[in-house]
Amino acid sequence: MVDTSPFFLLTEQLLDIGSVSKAVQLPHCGAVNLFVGTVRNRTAERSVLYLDYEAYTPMALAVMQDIAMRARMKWQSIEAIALHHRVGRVYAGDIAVVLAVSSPHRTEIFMATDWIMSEVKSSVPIWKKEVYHDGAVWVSAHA
Amino acid sequence: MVDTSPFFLLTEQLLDIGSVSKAVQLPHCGAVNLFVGTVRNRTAERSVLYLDYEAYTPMALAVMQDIAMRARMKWQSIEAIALHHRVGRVYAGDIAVVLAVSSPHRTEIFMATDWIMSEVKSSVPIWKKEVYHDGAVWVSAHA
Amino acid sequence: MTIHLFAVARDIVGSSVYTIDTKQVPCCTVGDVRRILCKEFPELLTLRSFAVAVNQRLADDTVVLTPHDEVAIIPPMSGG
Amino acid sequence: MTIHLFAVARDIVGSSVYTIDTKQVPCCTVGDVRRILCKEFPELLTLRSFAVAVNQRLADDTVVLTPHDEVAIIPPMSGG
Repeated sequence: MVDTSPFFLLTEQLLDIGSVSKAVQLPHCGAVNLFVGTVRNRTAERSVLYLDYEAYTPMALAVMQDIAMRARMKWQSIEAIALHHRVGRVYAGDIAVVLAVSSPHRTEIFMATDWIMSEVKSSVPIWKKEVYHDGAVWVSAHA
Repeated sequence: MVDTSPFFLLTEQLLDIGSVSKAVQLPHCGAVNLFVGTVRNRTAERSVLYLDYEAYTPMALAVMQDIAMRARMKWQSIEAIALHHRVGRVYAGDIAVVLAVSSPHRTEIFMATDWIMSEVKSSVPIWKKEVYHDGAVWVSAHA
Repeated sequence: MTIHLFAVARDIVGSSVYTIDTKQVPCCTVGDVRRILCKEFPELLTLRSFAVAVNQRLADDTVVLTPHDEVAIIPPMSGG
Repeated sequence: MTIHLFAVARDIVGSSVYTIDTKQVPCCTVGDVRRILCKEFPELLTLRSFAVAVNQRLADDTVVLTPHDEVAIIPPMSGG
């Protein structure tokens, strides 16, 4: 189930937008859409020092692949999908996630990106702890 | 009307996704969406050698700014918009256009990117000529 | 009056500028410019669209031109 | 039976693995795992959600476990 392809990656290293983009680029695909999620310096009026990301790695990679497969079934024009996500400590301003989607034309690419990001947030077993000057919380853990 | 800001650019040089992305990145914006348009190697079953892009430069830059302004009026959550477009000769596989949109959250960012790209295609005075092995045509010029 | 031409329109006219001698030809609106050019270069009528920009904004046929206006022919756009 | 714990669930339990002694405690379904853990660590009940994954897929309370299954507690996810 675990894939070490260039398409799905969990890494402690800095993410590189260009290499995620290159992973999905194909000669007949004129459209690539990239969503880049960065760590904001504030959440709900508290200053964020950094985030600690943790993943259930094999399941996270399996779910990422499953989401990509379902996206390609929903939108037949989508060719390739790559998703790179940071784990470990990520500082404000750093990139936490890059999603790349390619297609011959741009028609369905924005809807597909939107849907994939929603699925990633709701069903990939990754967790983030926001660390402030005076404490820390696991995001969305409690009601 | 003409702006030499990092936000709107017409250039004969190769486009760099990272620098367009950086132009819109802000500490309180957790979401950046990038649309990357590349030159496909085929159009309607003909092999494309390269494209020649031509722009009515001052009007093109003015219209690009106008589109960005209208996008920010339509979607209040959108913070910054950058649009870089190639002119001159662009080869198959090369990037012709990069659009970057930033926002604190991702909610409206995909719809905004979609709308901006449609406006760019329909109302920025830029023209492309597709050059094949055995001829050339101005794209969409004739019915 | 100088008319700027781009892309397929420039190819049809054979030059990136076309000058209307306003002493010889009555010319004062965008519609006049359009008619003069299409009469001289009927191939322009084969284009999918043919807009006129005045001072870098698309202008309606009724717009009255002055000698200081920047006038350009905008054939079907195809950026992106 | 070994239960893997992540994030806030690991913090509550105080360890990234929790072992259920299946000789002492009757345990055979996902629901049983959930009940045993919540009884031992009532703070788990304060979580917004509390799912169980078996062999890296979310599993319903009725799923019957075997000793070779990989079982993990999935607290509310917050990737992206």
